[in-house]
Amino acid sequence: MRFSKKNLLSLAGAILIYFLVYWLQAAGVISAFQEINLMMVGINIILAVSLNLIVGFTGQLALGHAGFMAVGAYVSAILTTNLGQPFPVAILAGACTAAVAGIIIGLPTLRLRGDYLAIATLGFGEIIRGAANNINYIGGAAGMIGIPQLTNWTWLYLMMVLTILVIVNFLNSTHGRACVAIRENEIAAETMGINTTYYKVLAFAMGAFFAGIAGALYAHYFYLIQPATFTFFRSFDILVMVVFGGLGSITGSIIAAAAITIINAALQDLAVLRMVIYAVLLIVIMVFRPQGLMGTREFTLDRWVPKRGEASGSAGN
Amino acid sequence: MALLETRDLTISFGGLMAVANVDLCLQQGELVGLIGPNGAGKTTIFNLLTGVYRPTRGEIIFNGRSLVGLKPYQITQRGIARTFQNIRLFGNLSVLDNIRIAYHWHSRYGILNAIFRLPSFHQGEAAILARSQELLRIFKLEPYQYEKAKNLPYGEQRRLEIARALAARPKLLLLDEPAAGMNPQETKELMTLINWIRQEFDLTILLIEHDMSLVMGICERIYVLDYGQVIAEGPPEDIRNNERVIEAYLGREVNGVAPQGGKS
Amino acid sequence: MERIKKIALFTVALLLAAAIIAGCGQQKSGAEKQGASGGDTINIGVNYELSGDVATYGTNSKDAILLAFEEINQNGGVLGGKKFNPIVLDNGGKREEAMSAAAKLITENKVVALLGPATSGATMAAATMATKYKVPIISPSATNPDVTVDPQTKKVRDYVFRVCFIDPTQAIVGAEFATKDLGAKKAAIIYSNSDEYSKGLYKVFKEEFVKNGGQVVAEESFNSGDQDFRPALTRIKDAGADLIYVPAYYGDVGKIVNQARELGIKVPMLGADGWDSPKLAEYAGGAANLNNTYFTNHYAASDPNPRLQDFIKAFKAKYNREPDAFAALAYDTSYLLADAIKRAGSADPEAIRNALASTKNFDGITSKITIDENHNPVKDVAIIAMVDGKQTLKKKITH
Amino acid sequence: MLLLKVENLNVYYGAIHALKGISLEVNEGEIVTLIGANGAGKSTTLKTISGLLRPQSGTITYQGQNVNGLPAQAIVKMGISQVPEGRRIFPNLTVRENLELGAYLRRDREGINKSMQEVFRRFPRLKERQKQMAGTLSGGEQQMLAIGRALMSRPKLMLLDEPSMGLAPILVQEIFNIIREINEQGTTILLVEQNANMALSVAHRGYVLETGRITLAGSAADLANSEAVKKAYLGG
Amino acid sequence: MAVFLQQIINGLSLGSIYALIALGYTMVYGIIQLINFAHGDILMVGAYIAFFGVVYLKLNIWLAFIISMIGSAILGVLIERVAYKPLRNAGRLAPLITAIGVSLFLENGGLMVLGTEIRSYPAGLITSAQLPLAIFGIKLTATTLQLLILAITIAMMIILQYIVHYTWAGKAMRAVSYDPDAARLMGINVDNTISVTFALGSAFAAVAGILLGLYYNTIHPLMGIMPGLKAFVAAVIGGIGLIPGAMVGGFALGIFETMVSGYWSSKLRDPIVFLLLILILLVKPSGLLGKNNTEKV
Repeated sequence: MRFSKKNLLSLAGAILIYFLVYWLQAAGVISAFQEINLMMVGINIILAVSLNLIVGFTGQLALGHAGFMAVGAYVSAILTTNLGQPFPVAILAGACTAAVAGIIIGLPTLRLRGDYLAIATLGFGEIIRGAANNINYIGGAAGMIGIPQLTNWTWLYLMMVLTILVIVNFLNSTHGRACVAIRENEIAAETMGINTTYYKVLAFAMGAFFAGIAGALYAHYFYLIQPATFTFFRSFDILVMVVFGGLGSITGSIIAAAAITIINAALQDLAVLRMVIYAVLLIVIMVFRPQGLMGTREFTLDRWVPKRGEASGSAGN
Repeated sequence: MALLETRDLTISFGGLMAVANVDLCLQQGELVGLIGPNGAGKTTIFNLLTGVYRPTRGEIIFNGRSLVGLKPYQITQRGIARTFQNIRLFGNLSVLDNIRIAYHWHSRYGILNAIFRLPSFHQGEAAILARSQELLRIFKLEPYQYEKAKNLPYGEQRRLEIARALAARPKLLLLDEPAAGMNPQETKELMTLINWIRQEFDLTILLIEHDMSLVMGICERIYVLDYGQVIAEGPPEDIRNNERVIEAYLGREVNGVAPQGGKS
Repeated sequence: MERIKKIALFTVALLLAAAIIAGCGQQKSGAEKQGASGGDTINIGVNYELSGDVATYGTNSKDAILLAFEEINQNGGVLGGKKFNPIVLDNGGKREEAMSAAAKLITENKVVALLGPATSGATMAAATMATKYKVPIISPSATNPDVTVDPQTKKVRDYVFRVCFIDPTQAIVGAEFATKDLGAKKAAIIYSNSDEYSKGLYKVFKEEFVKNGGQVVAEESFNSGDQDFRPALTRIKDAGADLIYVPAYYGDVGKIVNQARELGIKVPMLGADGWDSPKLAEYAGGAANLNNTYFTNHYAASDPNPRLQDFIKAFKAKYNREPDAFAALAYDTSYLLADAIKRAGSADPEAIRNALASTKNFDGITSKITIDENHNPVKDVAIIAMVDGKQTLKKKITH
Repeated sequence: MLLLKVENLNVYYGAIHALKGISLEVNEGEIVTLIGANGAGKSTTLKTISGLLRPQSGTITYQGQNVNGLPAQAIVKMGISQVPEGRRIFPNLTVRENLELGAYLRRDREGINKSMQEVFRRFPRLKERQKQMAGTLSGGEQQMLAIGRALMSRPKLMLLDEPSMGLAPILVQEIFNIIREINEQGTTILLVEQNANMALSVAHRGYVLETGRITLAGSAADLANSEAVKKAYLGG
Repeated sequence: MAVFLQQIINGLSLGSIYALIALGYTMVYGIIQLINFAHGDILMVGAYIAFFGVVYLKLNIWLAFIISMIGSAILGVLIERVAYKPLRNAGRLAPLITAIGVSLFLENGGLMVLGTEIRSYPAGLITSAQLPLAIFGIKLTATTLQLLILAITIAMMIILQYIVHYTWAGKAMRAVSYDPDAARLMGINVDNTISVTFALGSAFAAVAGILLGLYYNTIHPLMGIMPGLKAFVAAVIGGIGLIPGAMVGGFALGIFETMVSGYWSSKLRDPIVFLLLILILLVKPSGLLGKNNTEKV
């Protein structure tokens, strides 16, 4: 690896945040309530960033992200709870199974575009949920309970940083540019020698892989998973975070995922009113800022660190 | 040996023969024009050559190998690149990225290299960047390299599209109405450019165009298409005087260069 | 100009939203507002599904709890004048939110006990926090046996209680009633596949019914909230059942009964406490359709017990609608909690837990309640027959 | 007589200043042409006149009335009808339905029928194909349909945007003959054309646009003979 | 055989309602290419308007139909003006998100204002007698309500076909759906035409909502979610943007669903419906009646 000043600073920042939270937690400053929401923030960031890869960068409107999350959650939970496997193995297996599900969904639906793809992926999500509802081994509608609570700050942070790092590095390469080219003009991309099928499936597989990780983290923190946890409403929630943050902006997704999760938790005492407020805010913000908070821009350290000689006029910027 | 050869190339859409029994033959290094009335099947032929459509019947031989059944990206990788009648740039991306994307399939580093930022990633990216900027310099697009492609003036967009096609390093370049929407001055410059890249990149070019000044001016040979069939083939002089072509396409009053009106 | 127009439009939209909010604000009682847990108030956490698809259950439960605490406070509170301060949080029916609401109530609002949620899944999620912080949690309506007993270790969850039957109880009583009293030989079962409650009852009923010498001729399932049961009912009709067991909630039950009668199915139908709703006749398309139907329940609304009738009256007066089983159970739960605090003589969570665990013959509006070693209630099962839209007590069985 | 007067028109697309103070006049009975390079603002001028775009400043006066900023339907009602660039016919409607839509603002059944017959007389091929989906017509026929459709509103002023675009030379000739005919029968025409030769051959007067500004104006003959125009637009 | 025919009758009633909802989806999609996720919730509002009309204003049910259609039409237009119109040029996803927002607003606003309880129309609004039917000598049961639903649906479709093909408003709608700018040049007021489309679609949804309420005898603030989603699936199966497609898709989905529940298992119904959707899209990527519009190159 080569480290520029910028990279070093980011790395230092990332490590600093980790230890800061770790220390706060150890010192008991972070309450249980805050911890739960910290976990949800992390899980939602992973979900939003991974969905942004599919929707924002590759331009494939997918509404089945909760389905991938469910696959990751169930597979990892089976491994730890029923088969006694260690947590890292469970995470990896959950993520890989979800990626396979992503490929299975990606391959046949490639012929579909836009809204047809959206409804087909929504359908796939519901099929996964329907399947979980009908498999007694994983508890059917009652779901699985008694999953060991293995997710902690360290695992969450590690996985979150890994997700962001992998996706950002992917996007800032010729492979990421190939994805963005598909979004911009699929026919032109194909005649530029880009195997669009391959990259669309790859985007689905990668997005699903990380959604699977999020699912595994979720299952092993909230100790109980049910098919009802993974309805298309959750897919909508994730999509809202992505669009809200800005399609094609990773930092936008991160900020939006954190903001929406925290606001939602803060308004719990308003009962159903909070959902009304959420809905009104959603409409107002979209109408006045349809490109989302960040548009396609990224919040970078470039502002504070002098740029290297060449500008990286890359996909994400 | 011919670089590109089609035999009995035919495609029908729901019973309608859009292209029927077309035999084209392009020698290495030739510059050939494809003209004909609207709906004669010119763009359809391009779509057949680039794999967007699959022929109902017939054969496409490029460099000695059949192209039928290959996907567009595979055909590009075999060495055919094209531009589009309605410009298809990656509008929201920078000019530089438009070119870098076209270098994509030449890049040698894999996904894992990208994710883990291994040395081959940095080498690969550096090479792509250098080549892309070189190409932009050649096309005098360097000043725009960080502009969004859609913000470029029209003529520049056309040039960028040609540059992007060249970045795929083709042996055969297909240009679909490159002069559409250009004024005579711009068209003239375009002619010079086409001639120049042909030499510089050692290209064979097939182009569709309505602007007769361009077609007659630079093409060595011309195919005339009407109702999906080739009705004439030959050097510009022959085509200009071909009765059938005048009947179907050029019209009585015009002859040769851009049509002249009656009372000026 | 455009922008001004836009903003004006939005102001209108927001005003509309605000009007709605104001309209609903009236419903909020003073008790619902958050207050500091001072020396003379006892904070109680109320963690319910108030938005999302099971908001109906959560809202009815929450309303009954607020009513109960209001009454208790008006009657002088507990422990020499201490007043209850119920703090309501919405979990939207999501597991993670049920957990975070529980955490917030315990750590930030310093509640001494948690009430709710309505469904088993959410209750189990909230229960982890209760266990972690050693604060008792009582669900009025979570029927899954696993809620109070860990299925893997078979150990009782120390801080988790409930006041409803667990699923098997009603199904056993129901199966017995079906064979002995209704003389059924061939039963059909139609249950909700997306509902643990319904599936639990279905399994036990089937076992018991077969054990009692009956035969199950058709098993149909649906997803809660489904609209069209005609296909399944058509098949049941075809199978020639002489009894249909419908372990589901009243929203679905009404549609099932209505559509069954419409298809000309006249055999008796039997259900469980999920049927209990004053509106059942309405949903079932008229009182006549409900004749020849029965269900097991915690109580009979027609029970002359004055405290029950007072509750029904008070609930109607306050909320302008009839209470259902969720409300009745939640009401009992609130009083049970108050009783436990009285018996404990302190509002210390640990003391409350111990008092709850040793509850004997608590006199609730639904039944007398004794908490057994698994933290489940021992209480009467009432069998209700619907006669011209009226619930009539057919039989009472102590289980 | 002055029919249309455009004064000091400024139009922006977002941040791009597309028209920088354009002024032009069209007299009744004339064919006036706007020529210029791609992106010079020719189409933008037409779209602004027909109400598809709103100018930031400037005035458009039609028959002595300020029509600036009126919605498109009001402008059609006043007798200005545009044949848009790329024809923009409704491909999944029949030829007849397309023509009927051209008369959308008219409610006189009789009159509409009469206009329809006139269009059919002028374009017999459209009559043959009146029941066909417009999308199945050839490029030239589509252009005729677009012109016919615009005629259905009985316009006083017709705005034509690039009628020769993408057409074979033989059809270009035919279309321009039709334009001249329409004009001779009393419709004033404002014509935007890439093909400056053709445009100047039918027009009475012309304006040359360059990057949002008018740089030259004059009679068609003067412009055709101007050295600057020859060099830039006539390929001379 | 008796069971099969009985299931067909049941499926036709359900399919009618899906078709009515799908029509609104498809009209709105056709004209502004937006999946109007709030459509199912407009249906709910329509059902409640009729409920309040019948219960509190003691209106005749047919009058309640009309008032509900008008009320829902106004709501539909209002939603379009506030949440979609400002985003007409903002790409595909922003309006999709506001549609989700509007949907959440109506659902949760409904829970707040209307309460969480399930309500029913008063008994006897429409006398639903059992009709003994005999087809080829096989005895079946249908209710007058089922026949009424079918009749209303078919009548509404005929009305819609008439409006779309033979009125100026209908022609304007078609023109706008193909090319709004060209339509503008014909003198068509595009904003008004879009409003008319929303009004029509919402009025249809109101009818569907009331029929749902009558058929299942319950109404609830969240009643529109699943029928809305299913109807959207129906519209896609038929070919979204096509009015005949919505009808075909609605009926096909209604009968298919009933058959799956009737012959297999209702717990597998939803997954199988979505599986069917995907299979149909794979074979015919633009739906049963859709033309395969490969993008022009």
